[in-house]
Amino acid sequence: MSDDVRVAVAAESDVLAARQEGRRLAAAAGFSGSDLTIIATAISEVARNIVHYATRGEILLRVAHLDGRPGIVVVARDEGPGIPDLEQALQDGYSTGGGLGLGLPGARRLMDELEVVTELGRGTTVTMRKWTA
Amino acid sequence: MSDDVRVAVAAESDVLAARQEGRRLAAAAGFSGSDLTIIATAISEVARNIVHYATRGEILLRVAHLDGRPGIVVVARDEGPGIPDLEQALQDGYSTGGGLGLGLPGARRLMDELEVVTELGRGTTVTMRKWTA
Amino acid sequence: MTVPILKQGDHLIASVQSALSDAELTDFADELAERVGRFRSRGVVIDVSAVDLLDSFATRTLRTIALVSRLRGAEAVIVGIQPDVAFAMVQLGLSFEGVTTALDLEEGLAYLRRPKEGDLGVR
Amino acid sequence: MTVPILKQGDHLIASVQSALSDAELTDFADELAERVGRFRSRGVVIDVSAVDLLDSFATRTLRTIALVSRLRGAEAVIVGIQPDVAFAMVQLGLSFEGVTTALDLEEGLAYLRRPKEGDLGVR
Ligand SMILES: Nc1ncnc2c1ncn2[C@@H]1O[C@H](COP(=O)(O)OP(=O)(O)O)[C@@H](O)[C@H]1O
Ligand SMILES: Nc1ncnc2c1ncn2[C@@H]1O[C@H](COP(=O)(O)OP(=O)(O)O)[C@@H](O)[C@H]1O
Repeated sequence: MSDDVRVAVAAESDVLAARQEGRRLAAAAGFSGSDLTIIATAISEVARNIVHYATRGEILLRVAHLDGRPGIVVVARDEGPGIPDLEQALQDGYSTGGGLGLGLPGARRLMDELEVVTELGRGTTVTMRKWTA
Repeated sequence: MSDDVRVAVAAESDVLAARQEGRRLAAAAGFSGSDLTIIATAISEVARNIVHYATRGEILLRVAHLDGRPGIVVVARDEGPGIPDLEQALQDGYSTGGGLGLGLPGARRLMDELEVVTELGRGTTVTMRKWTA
Repeated sequence: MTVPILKQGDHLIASVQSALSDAELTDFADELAERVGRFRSRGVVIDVSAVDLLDSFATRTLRTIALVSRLRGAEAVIVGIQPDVAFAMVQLGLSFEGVTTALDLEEGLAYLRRPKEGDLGVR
Repeated sequence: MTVPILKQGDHLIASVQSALSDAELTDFADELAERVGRFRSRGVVIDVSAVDLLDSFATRTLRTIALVSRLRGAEAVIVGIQPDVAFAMVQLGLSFEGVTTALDLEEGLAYLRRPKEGDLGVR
Protein backbone atom coordinates (compact mmCIF):
# COMPACT_ATOMS: atom_id res chain seq x y z
CA MET A 1 0.00 0.00 0.00
CA SER A 2 1.61 3.17 -1.21
CA ASP A 3 -0.29 5.18 1.36
CA ASP A 4 1.48 3.67 4.35
CA VAL A 5 3.70 6.04 6.27
CA ARG A 6 5.96 5.13 9.17
CA VAL A 7 7.59 7.64 11.50
CA ALA A 8 10.13 6.40 14.02
CA VAL A 9 9.60 8.21 17.31
CA ALA A 10 12.48 8.54 19.73
CA ALA A 11 12.77 12.28 20.31
CA GLU A 12 10.59 15.27 20.40
CA SER A 13 11.48 16.36 16.88
CA ASP A 14 9.92 13.07 15.75
CA VAL A 15 6.65 14.14 17.38
CA LEU A 16 6.67 17.21 15.16
CA ALA A 17 7.47 15.04 12.12
CA ALA A 18 4.65 12.61 12.96
CA ARG A 19 2.06 15.34 13.16
CA GLN A 20 3.25 16.89 9.90
CA GLU A 21 2.99 13.52 8.16
CA GLY A 22 -0.44 13.01 9.71
CA ARG A 23 -1.66 16.35 8.42
CA ARG A 24 -0.36 15.52 4.95
CA LEU A 25 -1.93 12.06 4.82
CA ALA A 26 -5.22 13.30 6.26
CA ALA A 27 -5.39 15.90 3.50
CA ALA A 28 -4.68 13.17 0.94
CA ALA A 29 -7.56 11.14 2.46
CA GLY A 30 -9.91 14.05 1.86
CA PHE A 31 -10.01 15.79 5.24
CA SER A 32 -9.86 19.56 5.29
CA GLY A 33 -9.94 22.61 7.52
CA SER A 34 -10.20 22.01 11.23
CA ASP A 35 -10.20 18.21 10.81
CA LEU A 36 -6.54 18.37 9.79
CA THR A 37 -5.65 20.17 13.00
CA ILE A 38 -7.82 17.79 15.02
CA ILE A 39 -6.05 14.73 13.59
CA ALA A 40 -2.58 16.27 14.00
CA THR A 41 -3.38 17.13 17.63
CA ALA A 42 -4.45 13.56 18.41
CA ILE A 43 -1.23 12.26 16.81
CA SER A 44 0.79 14.73 18.86
CA GLU A 45 -0.67 13.37 22.10
CA VAL A 46 0.05 9.69 21.43
CA ALA A 47 3.47 10.44 19.92
CA ARG A 48 4.44 12.48 22.98
CA ASN A 49 3.34 9.62 25.20
CA ILE A 50 5.76 7.31 23.36
CA VAL A 51 8.68 9.69 23.99
CA HIS A 52 7.61 10.38 27.54
CA TYR A 53 6.65 6.92 28.79
CA ALA A 54 8.28 4.41 26.41
CA THR A 55 11.38 6.34 25.19
CA ARG A 56 10.94 5.08 21.64
CA GLY A 57 8.42 3.58 19.27
CA GLU A 58 6.73 4.36 16.00
CA ILE A 59 3.69 5.97 14.42
CA LEU A 60 2.06 4.25 11.45
CA LEU A 61 -0.33 6.24 9.28
CA ARG A 62 -2.65 4.78 6.66
CA VAL A 63 -5.60 5.85 4.54
CA ALA A 64 -8.55 3.44 4.95
CA HIS A 65 -12.24 3.22 4.07
CA LEU A 66 -15.42 2.52 6.04
CA ASP A 67 -18.53 1.89 3.94
CA GLY A 68 -16.85 3.75 1.10
CA ARG A 69 -15.95 6.78 3.25
CA PRO A 70 -12.24 7.48 3.27
CA GLY A 71 -10.50 8.07 6.55
CA ILE A 72 -7.22 7.81 8.37
CA VAL A 73 -5.86 5.13 10.69
CA VAL A 74 -3.14 6.08 13.15
CA VAL A 75 -1.25 3.38 15.05
CA ALA A 76 1.13 4.43 17.84
CA ARG A 77 3.23 1.46 18.90
CA ASP A 78 5.98 1.00 21.45
CA GLU A 79 7.73 -1.75 23.40
CA GLY A 80 7.83 0.30 26.58
CA PRO A 81 6.60 -0.54 30.09
CA GLY A 82 2.89 -0.84 29.21
CA ILE A 83 0.04 0.78 31.13
CA PRO A 84 -0.79 -0.83 34.50
CA ASP A 85 -4.30 0.56 34.84
CA LEU A 86 -5.70 1.21 31.39
CA GLU A 87 -9.17 2.11 32.58
CA GLN A 88 -7.75 4.94 34.70
CA ALA A 89 -5.39 6.03 31.94
CA LEU A 90 -8.38 6.58 29.68
CA GLN A 91 -9.98 8.91 32.18
CA ASP A 92 -9.63 12.69 32.16
CA GLY A 93 -6.99 14.01 34.49
CA TYR A 94 -5.10 10.78 35.23
CA SER A 95 -1.36 11.13 34.67
CA THR A 96 1.63 9.32 36.14
CA GLY A 97 4.00 11.78 34.48
CA GLY A 98 2.84 15.13 35.76
CA GLY A 99 0.89 15.83 32.58
CA LEU A 100 -2.65 17.07 32.32
CA GLY A 101 -3.86 13.50 31.85
CA LEU A 102 -5.91 14.54 28.84
CA GLY A 103 -3.84 12.89 26.13
CA LEU A 104 -5.58 9.54 25.74
CA PRO A 105 -9.16 10.58 26.62
CA GLY A 106 -8.69 13.77 24.60
CA ALA A 107 -7.41 11.91 21.54
CA ARG A 108 -10.46 9.66 21.83
CA ARG A 109 -12.69 12.75 21.70
CA LEU A 110 -10.82 14.14 18.71
CA MET A 111 -10.99 10.94 16.67
CA ASP A 112 -13.97 8.68 15.88
CA GLU A 113 -12.43 5.59 17.47
CA LEU A 114 -9.55 4.88 19.83
CA GLU A 115 -8.44 1.51 21.16
CA VAL A 116 -5.51 0.66 23.38
CA VAL A 117 -3.82 -2.73 23.67
CA THR A 118 -1.18 -2.83 26.36
CA GLU A 119 0.81 -5.44 28.23
CA LEU A 120 3.05 -4.78 31.21
CA GLY A 121 6.71 -5.02 30.27
CA ARG A 122 5.79 -5.58 26.63
CA GLY A 123 4.47 -2.34 25.28
CA THR A 124 1.48 -0.35 24.17
CA THR A 125 -0.38 0.02 20.88
CA VAL A 126 -2.90 2.82 20.44
CA THR A 127 -5.06 2.60 17.30
CA MET A 128 -7.15 5.62 16.30
CA ARG A 129 -9.43 6.10 13.31
CA LYS A 130 -11.34 9.01 11.89
CA TRP A 131 -13.64 9.02 8.85
CA THR A 132 -14.51 11.89 6.56
CA ALA A 133 -18.04 13.26 6.94
CA MET B 1 -51.68 -2.30 16.08
CA SER B 2 -52.24 0.96 14.31
CA ASP B 3 -50.11 2.78 16.84
CA ASP B 4 -46.88 1.08 15.84
CA VAL B 5 -44.34 3.36 14.27
CA ARG B 6 -41.02 2.31 12.75
CA VAL B 7 -38.25 4.73 11.85
CA ALA B 8 -35.23 3.41 9.93
CA VAL B 9 -32.10 5.02 11.32
CA ALA B 10 -29.01 5.30 9.13
CA ALA B 11 -28.21 8.98 9.13
CA GLU B 12 -28.50 11.93 11.37
CA SER B 13 -31.64 13.22 9.70
CA ASP B 14 -33.30 9.96 10.82
CA VAL B 15 -32.46 10.86 14.41
CA LEU B 16 -34.46 14.06 13.98
CA ALA B 17 -37.33 12.08 12.39
CA ALA B 18 -37.33 9.53 15.24
CA ARG B 19 -37.63 12.17 17.91
CA GLN B 20 -40.43 13.94 16.03
CA GLU B 21 -42.35 10.67 15.72
CA GLY B 22 -41.70 9.97 19.40
CA ARG B 23 -43.07 13.36 20.40
CA ARG B 24 -46.15 12.78 18.26
CA LEU B 25 -46.85 9.30 19.59
CA ALA B 26 -46.19 10.34 23.19
CA ALA B 27 -48.78 13.09 22.79
CA ALA B 28 -51.21 10.52 21.37
CA ALA B 29 -50.55 8.33 24.42
CA GLY B 30 -51.56 11.20 26.69
CA PHE B 31 -48.23 12.74 27.67
CA SER B 32 -47.95 16.50 27.69
CA GLY B 33 -45.64 19.39 28.41
CA SER B 34 -42.14 18.58 29.55
CA ASP B 35 -42.74 14.82 29.30
CA LEU B 36 -42.82 15.15 25.52
CA THR B 37 -39.41 16.78 25.52
CA ILE B 38 -38.08 14.23 28.00
CA ILE B 39 -39.19 11.31 25.82
CA ALA B 40 -37.86 12.92 22.62
CA THR B 41 -34.52 13.56 24.31
CA ALA B 42 -34.18 9.91 25.39
CA ILE B 43 -35.02 8.80 21.84
CA SER B 44 -32.42 11.21 20.45
CA GLU B 45 -29.71 9.64 22.61
CA VAL B 46 -30.37 6.01 21.60
CA ALA B 47 -30.94 6.93 17.94
CA ARG B 48 -27.65 8.82 17.82
CA ASN B 49 -25.88 5.81 19.32
CA ILE B 50 -27.19 3.68 16.44
CA VAL B 51 -25.77 6.09 13.86
CA HIS B 52 -22.54 6.53 15.74
CA TYR B 53 -21.74 3.00 16.88
CA ALA B 54 -23.75 0.67 14.63
CA THR B 55 -24.06 2.77 11.43
CA ARG B 56 -27.70 1.69 10.93
CA GLY B 57 -30.69 0.26 12.76
CA GLU B 58 -34.25 1.19 13.63
CA ILE B 59 -36.43 2.79 16.25
CA LEU B 60 -39.81 1.20 17.04
CA LEU B 61 -42.40 3.27 18.89
CA ARG B 62 -45.58 1.90 20.43
CA VAL B 63 -48.30 3.01 22.79
CA ALA B 64 -48.76 0.49 25.64
CA HIS B 65 -50.53 0.23 28.97
CA LEU B 66 -49.43 -0.66 32.49
CA ASP B 67 -52.27 -1.25 34.98
CA GLY B 68 -54.49 0.78 32.72
CA ARG B 69 -52.06 3.72 32.54
CA PRO B 70 -51.08 4.50 28.98
CA GLY B 71 -47.47 4.96 28.14
CA ILE B 72 -44.90 4.68 25.40
CA VAL B 73 -42.44 1.91 24.53
CA VAL B 74 -39.35 2.79 22.55
CA VAL B 75 -37.16 0.05 21.07
CA ALA B 76 -33.82 0.99 19.48
CA ARG B 77 -32.43 -1.97 17.59
CA ASP B 78 -29.31 -2.50 15.52
CA GLU B 79 -27.11 -5.31 14.21
CA GLY B 80 -23.91 -3.43 14.94
CA PRO B 81 -20.84 -4.48 16.94
CA GLY B 82 -22.58 -4.83 20.30
CA ILE B 83 -21.37 -3.41 23.60
CA PRO B 84 -18.36 -5.21 25.14
CA ASP B 85 -18.80 -3.92 28.69
CA LEU B 86 -22.44 -3.12 29.26
CA GLU B 87 -22.05 -2.35 32.94
CA GLN B 88 -19.54 0.41 32.15
CA ALA B 89 -21.62 1.67 29.23
CA LEU B 90 -24.49 2.27 31.63
CA GLN B 91 -22.33 4.44 33.85
CA ASP B 92 -22.10 8.23 33.63
CA GLY B 93 -19.14 9.48 31.66
CA TYR B 94 -18.14 6.26 29.92
CA SER B 95 -17.79 6.69 26.17
CA THR B 96 -15.72 4.85 23.58
CA GLY B 97 -16.58 7.43 20.94
CA GLY B 98 -15.52 10.68 22.49
CA GLY B 99 -19.04 11.52 23.63
CA LEU B 100 -20.07 12.71 27.05
CA GLY B 101 -20.99 9.14 28.01
CA LEU B 102 -24.35 10.31 29.33
CA GLY B 103 -26.61 8.83 26.62
CA LEU B 104 -27.55 5.47 28.11
CA PRO B 105 -27.49 6.39 31.82
CA GLY B 106 -29.21 9.68 30.99
CA ALA B 107 -31.96 8.01 28.96
CA ARG B 108 -32.47 5.65 31.90
CA ARG B 109 -33.05 8.67 34.15
CA LEU B 110 -35.40 10.29 31.67
CA MET B 111 -37.58 7.20 31.20
CA ASP B 112 -39.22 4.93 33.77
CA GLU B 113 -37.45 1.79 32.55
CA LEU B 114 -34.47 1.04 30.33
CA GLU B 115 -33.07 -2.37 29.44
CA VAL B 116 -30.23 -3.26 27.11
CA VAL B 117 -29.69 -6.60 25.41
CA THR B 118 -26.43 -6.78 23.51
CA GLU B 119 -24.26 -9.44 21.94
CA LEU B 120 -20.80 -8.88 20.49
CA GLY B 121 -20.85 -8.96 16.72
CA ARG B 122 -24.64 -9.37 16.72
CA GLY B 123 -26.09 -6.06 17.78
CA THR B 124 -27.81 -4.11 20.49
CA THR B 125 -31.42 -3.60 21.50
CA VAL B 126 -32.35 -0.88 23.95
CA THR B 127 -35.93 -0.97 25.26
CA MET B 128 -37.27 2.04 27.18
CA ARG B 129 -40.70 2.62 28.67
CA LYS B 130 -42.43 5.55 30.29
CA TRP B 131 -45.94 5.68 31.76
CA THR B 132 -48.27 8.64 32.15
CA ALA B 133 -48.73 9.91 35.69
CA MET C 1 -30.32 25.52 7.12
CA THR C 2 -27.55 27.60 8.59
CA VAL C 3 -27.44 29.62 11.77
CA PRO C 4 -28.04 33.34 11.16
CA ILE C 5 -25.31 35.39 12.79
CA LEU C 6 -26.03 39.09 13.26
CA LYS C 7 -23.48 41.72 14.13
CA GLN C 8 -24.56 44.28 16.67
CA GLY C 9 -21.81 46.72 17.51
CA ASP C 10 -19.07 44.86 19.33
CA HIS C 11 -21.20 41.74 19.63
CA LEU C 12 -22.45 38.87 17.55
CA ILE C 13 -25.89 37.33 17.98
CA ALA C 14 -26.40 33.82 16.68
CA SER C 15 -29.88 32.32 16.63
CA VAL C 16 -29.80 28.54 16.60
CA GLN C 17 -32.82 27.03 14.86
CA SER C 18 -34.55 23.93 16.11
CA ALA C 19 -33.36 20.50 15.01
CA LEU C 20 -30.03 21.64 13.70
CA SER C 21 -28.05 18.69 12.36
CA ASP C 22 -24.63 17.76 13.70
CA ALA C 23 -22.95 18.88 10.48
CA GLU C 24 -24.77 22.21 10.67
CA LEU C 25 -23.74 22.66 14.27
CA THR C 26 -20.11 22.05 13.30
CA ASP C 27 -20.32 24.49 10.37
CA PHE C 28 -21.81 27.01 12.76
CA ALA C 29 -18.84 26.56 15.09
CA ASP C 30 -16.38 27.30 12.26
CA GLU C 31 -18.37 30.24 10.95
CA LEU C 32 -18.68 31.86 14.37
CA ALA C 33 -14.98 31.50 15.16
CA GLU C 34 -14.18 33.11 11.80
CA ARG C 35 -16.58 36.04 12.33
CA VAL C 36 -15.30 36.74 15.82
CA GLY C 37 -11.97 37.37 14.11
CA ARG C 38 -13.32 39.29 11.14
CA PHE C 39 -15.48 41.67 13.20
CA ARG C 40 -13.17 41.76 16.21
CA SER C 41 -16.18 40.93 18.33
CA ARG C 42 -15.88 41.16 22.08
CA GLY C 43 -18.95 39.14 22.90
CA VAL C 44 -21.19 36.48 21.44
CA VAL C 45 -24.79 35.64 22.35
CA ILE C 46 -25.95 32.18 21.31
CA ASP C 47 -29.74 32.20 21.35
CA VAL C 48 -31.33 28.74 21.63
CA SER C 49 -34.89 29.90 22.35
CA ALA C 50 -36.13 28.23 19.13
CA VAL C 51 -34.53 24.90 20.05
CA ASP C 52 -37.00 22.29 21.30
CA LEU C 53 -34.47 19.72 22.48
CA LEU C 54 -30.82 19.65 23.54
CA ASP C 55 -29.36 16.17 23.75
CA SER C 56 -25.85 15.30 24.87
CA PHE C 57 -24.32 15.87 21.43
CA ALA C 58 -25.92 19.28 20.92
CA THR C 59 -24.99 20.36 24.45
CA ARG C 60 -21.40 19.34 23.96
CA THR C 61 -21.21 21.18 20.63
CA LEU C 62 -22.74 24.42 21.95
CA ARG C 63 -20.41 24.34 24.92
CA THR C 64 -17.46 23.84 22.55
CA ILE C 65 -18.60 26.82 20.49
CA ALA C 66 -18.79 29.02 23.57
CA LEU C 67 -15.34 27.96 24.78
CA VAL C 68 -13.80 28.46 21.33
CA SER C 69 -15.23 32.01 21.22
CA ARG C 70 -13.57 32.74 24.51
CA LEU C 71 -10.21 31.45 23.30
CA ARG C 72 -10.62 33.82 20.35
CA GLY C 73 -11.13 36.72 22.73
CA ALA C 74 -14.93 37.02 22.77
CA GLU C 75 -17.02 36.26 25.83
CA ALA C 76 -19.94 33.96 25.09
CA VAL C 77 -23.37 33.64 26.71
CA ILE C 78 -25.96 30.99 25.90
CA VAL C 79 -29.49 32.37 26.26
CA GLY C 80 -33.07 31.25 25.85
CA ILE C 81 -32.98 27.65 27.06
CA GLN C 82 -36.68 26.76 27.24
CA PRO C 83 -38.03 25.38 30.55
CA ASP C 84 -38.84 21.92 29.13
CA VAL C 85 -35.46 21.72 27.47
CA ALA C 86 -33.68 22.75 30.67
CA PHE C 87 -35.66 20.20 32.64
CA ALA C 88 -34.77 17.32 30.30
CA MET C 89 -31.12 18.42 30.22
CA VAL C 90 -30.84 18.36 33.98
CA GLN C 91 -32.55 14.96 34.23
CA LEU C 92 -30.17 13.59 31.64
CA GLY C 93 -27.20 14.93 33.57
CA LEU C 94 -26.14 17.66 31.15
CA SER C 95 -24.86 21.14 31.91
CA PHE C 96 -23.08 24.01 30.15
CA GLU C 97 -20.32 23.83 32.74
CA GLY C 98 -17.93 26.74 32.52
CA VAL C 99 -20.19 28.72 30.20
CA THR C 100 -22.38 31.66 31.22
CA THR C 101 -26.12 31.27 30.58
CA ALA C 102 -28.80 33.96 30.77
CA LEU C 103 -32.56 34.10 30.51
CA ASP C 104 -32.92 35.72 27.12
CA LEU C 105 -31.26 37.90 24.50
CA GLU C 106 -31.78 41.06 26.54
CA GLU C 107 -30.17 39.61 29.65
CA GLY C 108 -27.39 38.13 27.56
CA LEU C 109 -26.53 41.49 26.00
CA ALA C 110 -26.77 43.18 29.38
CA TYR C 111 -24.27 40.66 30.70
CA LEU C 112 -21.85 41.35 27.87
CA ARG C 113 -22.24 45.12 28.33
CA ARG C 114 -21.76 45.06 32.09
CA PRO C 115 -19.08 47.42 33.32
CA LYS C 116 -15.78 45.60 33.57
CA GLU C 117 -12.64 46.33 35.49
CA GLY C 118 -11.14 48.34 32.63
CA ASP C 119 -14.06 50.76 32.51
CA LEU C 120 -13.63 51.90 36.09
CA GLY C 121 -11.92 55.26 35.97
CA VAL C 122 -12.98 56.32 32.52
CA ARG C 123 -16.55 57.55 32.74
CA MET D 1 14.93 28.51 17.13
CA THR D 2 14.11 30.73 20.05
CA VAL D 3 11.10 32.90 20.75
CA PRO D 4 11.69 36.56 19.84
CA ILE D 5 10.78 38.78 22.79
CA LEU D 6 10.31 42.49 22.01
CA LYS D 7 10.16 45.23 24.57
CA GLN D 8 7.54 47.88 23.93
CA GLY D 9 7.40 50.45 26.71
CA ASP D 10 6.12 48.76 29.85
CA HIS D 11 5.26 45.61 27.96
CA LEU D 12 6.90 42.59 26.42
CA ILE D 13 5.69 40.95 23.24
CA ALA D 14 6.67 37.35 22.63
CA SER D 15 5.87 35.70 19.30
CA VAL D 16 5.80 31.95 19.57
CA GLN D 17 6.75 30.23 16.31
CA SER D 18 5.02 27.17 15.02
CA ALA D 19 6.23 23.73 16.00
CA LEU D 20 8.29 24.93 18.92
CA SER D 21 9.90 22.01 20.67
CA ASP D 22 9.33 21.29 24.33
CA ALA D 23 12.88 22.30 25.17
CA GLU D 24 12.44 25.60 23.32
CA LEU D 25 9.18 26.26 25.14
CA THR D 26 10.92 25.68 28.44
CA ASP D 27 13.81 28.00 27.46
CA PHE D 28 11.25 30.60 26.47
CA ALA D 29 9.60 30.34 29.88
CA ASP D 30 12.92 31.00 31.63
CA GLU D 31 13.88 33.80 29.28
CA LEU D 32 10.56 35.58 29.69
CA ALA D 33 10.62 35.38 33.48
CA GLU D 34 14.14 36.82 33.42
CA ARG D 35 13.21 39.73 31.13
CA VAL D 36 10.10 40.61 33.09
CA GLY D 37 12.48 41.18 36.00
CA ARG D 38 15.19 42.97 34.00
CA PHE D 39 12.81 45.42 32.31
CA ARG D 40 10.35 45.64 35.21
CA SER D 41 7.61 44.90 32.68
CA ARG D 42 3.99 45.35 33.70
CA GLY D 43 2.47 43.27 30.95
CA VAL D 44 3.29 40.45 28.58
CA VAL D 45 1.57 39.51 25.31
CA ILE D 46 2.19 35.97 24.15
CA ASP D 47 1.30 35.80 20.47
CA VAL D 48 0.55 32.30 19.18
CA SER D 49 -0.92 33.32 15.83
CA ALA D 50 1.83 31.42 13.98
CA VAL D 51 1.20 28.24 15.93
CA ASP D 52 -0.70 25.59 13.98
CA LEU D 53 -1.37 23.21 16.86
CA LEU D 54 -1.53 23.35 20.64
CA ASP D 55 -1.52 19.96 22.29
CA SER D 56 -1.83 19.28 26.02
CA PHE D 57 1.87 19.77 26.67
CA ALA D 58 2.09 23.10 24.83
CA THR D 59 -1.09 24.38 26.46
CA ARG D 60 0.15 23.49 29.92
CA THR D 61 3.49 25.17 29.25
CA LEU D 62 1.99 28.40 27.88
CA ARG D 63 -0.43 28.56 30.77
CA THR D 64 2.47 28.09 33.20
CA ILE D 65 4.40 30.88 31.47
CA ALA D 66 1.44 33.23 31.80
CA LEU D 67 0.95 32.40 35.47
CA VAL D 68 4.68 32.80 36.19
CA SER D 69 4.65 36.25 34.54
CA ARG D 70 1.81 37.26 36.78
CA LEU D 71 3.69 36.07 39.86
CA ARG D 72 6.61 38.20 38.68
CA GLY D 73 4.33 41.22 38.54
CA ALA D 74 3.41 41.32 34.87
CA GLU D 75 -0.08 40.59 33.57
CA ALA D 76 -0.09 38.16 30.68
CA VAL D 77 -2.45 37.79 27.73
CA ILE D 78 -2.35 34.98 25.20
CA VAL D 79 -3.40 36.22 21.76
CA GLY D 80 -3.90 34.92 18.24
CA ILE D 81 -5.20 31.39 18.85
CA GLN D 82 -6.35 30.33 15.37
CA PRO D 83 -9.93 29.02 14.98
CA ASP D 84 -8.86 25.46 14.08
CA VAL D 85 -6.44 25.37 16.97
CA ALA D 86 -9.07 26.64 19.41
CA PHE D 87 -11.56 24.08 18.16
CA ALA D 88 -9.15 21.15 18.58
CA MET D 89 -8.10 22.39 22.04
CA VAL D 90 -11.66 22.53 23.29
CA GLN D 91 -12.53 19.12 21.84
CA LEU D 92 -9.48 17.69 23.55
CA GLY D 93 -10.60 19.20 26.84
CA LEU D 94 -7.95 21.91 27.11
CA SER D 95 -8.34 25.51 28.22
CA PHE D 96 -6.18 28.42 29.33
CA GLU D 97 -8.10 28.50 32.58
CA GLY D 98 -7.26 31.54 34.65
CA VAL D 99 -5.40 33.26 31.80
CA THR D 100 -6.80 36.10 29.69
CA THR D 101 -7.04 35.47 25.97
CA ALA D 102 -7.62 38.06 23.23
CA LEU D 103 -8.08 38.01 19.48
CA ASP D 104 -4.73 39.42 18.38
CA LEU D 105 -1.75 41.56 19.31
CA GLU D 106 -3.73 44.80 19.04
CA GLU D 107 -6.50 43.60 21.33
CA GLY D 108 -3.95 42.13 23.71
CA LEU D 109 -2.09 45.44 24.05
CA ALA D 110 -5.38 47.30 24.41
CA TYR D 111 -6.25 44.96 27.24
CA LEU D 112 -2.94 45.56 29.00
CA ARG D 113 -3.26 49.35 28.53
CA ARG D 114 -6.82 49.54 29.81
CA PRO D 115 -7.28 51.93 32.73
CA LYS D 116 -7.02 49.97 35.95
CA GLU D 117 -8.25 50.52 39.43
CA GLY D 118 -4.87 51.85 40.52
CA ASP D 119 -5.02 54.59 37.88
CA LEU D 120 -8.22 56.01 39.31
CA GLY D 121 -6.92 59.15 40.87
CA VAL D 122 -4.63 60.01 38.01
CA ARG D 123 -6.98 61.58 35.50
N1 LIG E 1 2.82 4.68 25.47
C1 LIG E 1 2.64 4.59 26.79
N2 LIG E 1 3.39 3.72 27.54
C2 LIG E 1 3.21 3.63 28.88
N3 LIG E 1 2.32 4.36 29.59
C3 LIG E 1 1.55 5.23 28.91
C4 LIG E 1 1.65 5.41 27.50
N4 LIG E 1 0.73 6.33 27.10
C5 LIG E 1 0.08 6.71 28.23
N5 LIG E 1 0.56 6.05 29.32
C6 LIG E 1 0.07 6.16 30.70
O1 LIG E 1 -1.27 6.65 30.67
C7 LIG E 1 -1.36 7.86 31.45
C8 LIG E 1 -2.38 8.80 30.84
O2 LIG E 1 -1.95 9.24 29.58
P1 LIG E 1 -2.50 10.61 29.00
O3 LIG E 1 -3.98 10.60 29.11
O4 LIG E 1 -1.93 10.78 27.63
O5 LIG E 1 -1.97 11.72 30.00
P2 LIG E 1 -0.51 12.36 30.21
O6 LIG E 1 0.28 12.06 28.96
O7 LIG E 1 -0.80 13.82 30.45
O8 LIG E 1 0.07 11.69 31.42
C9 LIG E 1 0.05 8.40 31.47
O9 LIG E 1 0.26 9.26 32.58
C10 LIG E 1 0.87 7.12 31.55
O10 LIG E 1 0.88 6.61 32.87
N1 LIG F 1 -25.98 0.87 19.72
C1 LIG F 1 -24.76 0.69 20.20
N2 LIG F 1 -23.89 -0.19 19.63
C2 LIG F 1 -22.65 -0.38 20.11
N3 LIG F 1 -22.17 0.27 21.18
C3 LIG F 1 -22.96 1.18 21.80
C4 LIG F 1 -24.29 1.44 21.35
N4 LIG F 1 -24.84 2.35 22.19
C5 LIG F 1 -23.92 2.65 23.09
N5 LIG F 1 -22.78 1.95 22.89
C6 LIG F 1 -21.55 1.95 23.71
O1 LIG F 1 -21.88 2.42 25.01
C7 LIG F 1 -21.09 3.57 25.33
C8 LIG F 1 -21.87 4.53 26.21
O2 LIG F 1 -22.97 5.06 25.48
P1 LIG F 1 -23.60 6.45 25.94
O3 LIG F 1 -23.85 6.41 27.41
O4 LIG F 1 -24.79 6.71 25.07
O5 LIG F 1 -22.46 7.52 25.70
P2 LIG F 1 -21.86 8.19 24.36
O6 LIG F 1 -22.90 7.99 23.29
O7 LIG F 1 -21.66 9.62 24.74
O8 LIG F 1 -20.58 7.46 24.05
C9 LIG F 1 -20.71 4.14 23.98
O9 LIG F 1 -19.55 4.94 24.07
C10 LIG F 1 -20.50 2.88 23.16
O10 LIG F 1 -19.24 2.29 23.45
